[in-house]
Amino acid sequence: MKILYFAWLRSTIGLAQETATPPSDITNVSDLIDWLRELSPAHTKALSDISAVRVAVNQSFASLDYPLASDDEVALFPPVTGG
Amino acid sequence: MKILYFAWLRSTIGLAQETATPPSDITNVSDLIDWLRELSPAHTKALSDISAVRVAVNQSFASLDYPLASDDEVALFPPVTGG
Amino acid sequence: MIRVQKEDFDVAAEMSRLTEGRHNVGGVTAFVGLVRDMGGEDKIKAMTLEHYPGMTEKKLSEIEMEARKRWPIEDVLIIHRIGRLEPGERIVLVLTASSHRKAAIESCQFLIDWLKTDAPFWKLEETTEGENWVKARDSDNDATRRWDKN
Amino acid sequence: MIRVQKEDFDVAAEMSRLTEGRHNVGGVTAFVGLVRDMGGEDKIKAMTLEHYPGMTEKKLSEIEMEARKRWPIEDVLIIHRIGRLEPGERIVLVLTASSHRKAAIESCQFLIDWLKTDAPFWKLEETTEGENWVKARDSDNDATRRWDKN
Repeated sequence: MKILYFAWLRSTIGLAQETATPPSDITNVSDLIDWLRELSPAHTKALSDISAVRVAVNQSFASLDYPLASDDEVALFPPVTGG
Repeated sequence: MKILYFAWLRSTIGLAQETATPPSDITNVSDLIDWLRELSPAHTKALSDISAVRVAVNQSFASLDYPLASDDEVALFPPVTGG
Repeated sequence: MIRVQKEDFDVAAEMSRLTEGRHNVGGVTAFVGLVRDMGGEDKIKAMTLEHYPGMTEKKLSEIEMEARKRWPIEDVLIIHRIGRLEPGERIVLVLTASSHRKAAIESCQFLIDWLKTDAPFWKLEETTEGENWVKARDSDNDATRRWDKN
Repeated sequence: MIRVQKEDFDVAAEMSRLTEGRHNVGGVTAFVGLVRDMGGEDKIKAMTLEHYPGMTEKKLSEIEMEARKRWPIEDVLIIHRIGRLEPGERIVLVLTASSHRKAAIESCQFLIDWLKTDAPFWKLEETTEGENWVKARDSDNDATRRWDKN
């Protein structure tokens, strides 16, 4: 599974992208975030407040209960501020 | 009194501008139009349907009961179509 | 600012002039009206724009003042062309600059709506079937009335 | 059409390209967003625009398609710049062309409102006091929700 980080999630975690192989009981976005949070202190810090995080799965916005497959591209980022 | 005509009022009457000296019992816009209508067959034709005519007195829109003074600039024209 | 002119205008140049050195402008809206060739059944060959010199500038200034009262606008530019114009040519430019995009867009819409019903311009169409004066449309009046204060 | 680029754009040239040879276009609306220097107490020295390549183009295309469903638009152009921009520089251009001015203005407003809340761009401010990521504003969400269908 490809995980992408943008904006302050990227700078806090210190990674733009990582390839993760979560265990098979990680079946949706919410599970994945709980699992990612334990990867490092930086992950813990970046993902502590889930309400500040938006998610896209395969480049479409997704909710926390959105189901995941092992070859998905999952992006985590703050609310957008373009325009 | 200076009378200006625009758009099809101008082309129907055949004048862009004329100086009129209406009698002293012509006190408002409605009176003036009734009086102008008798000046020539072209005036009669152009001013037959008063609902199709808009009026400005001294370059501000004016209603039919707007009072007139002898040195006013009165413009008669169809509804505007700019922009 | 108001300009009535025969000459064409350059939207980008006017926009740059309006925002130059003003770093509190967050949004600029431009509306450009163009001559269409589909005014009815008959093909339009050209439009001739006539106006009421003096009253035009007065009304446009009043409309600009009204927009400035309603929205926090940094600057406004209205250019309206007169004379003979062919299909595809620019007729009118309304430019508004504000610190907020909502104010810039809404005031631009307000200005063009009011201009359509309150500024003394008239259009003479040349079609393949002859000349005729363009009729005012109820939809334009409805658009302006929408801005009336309750 | 959608373009994401580092380079600046020329509003007049893009507008001419959009309307060229299309004589049924009666109105073109352009919204240009600019970098302001008054984001808060601290002076803004620059903004860096980051985006999610791939998703950006996908979302902007979806937003364009939605606008085309709702309004009779002849053409649409969205240009969004990325990278480092200083106060007064152009960030975004939304251009809409329609036979009717109402469709041109409303669809332009719709596109910029949606773009603000649905396109994956993020702004990093450099102020005199350091760097910080710009926070999303409730007012932007409210502006987008206004377009929800009942």
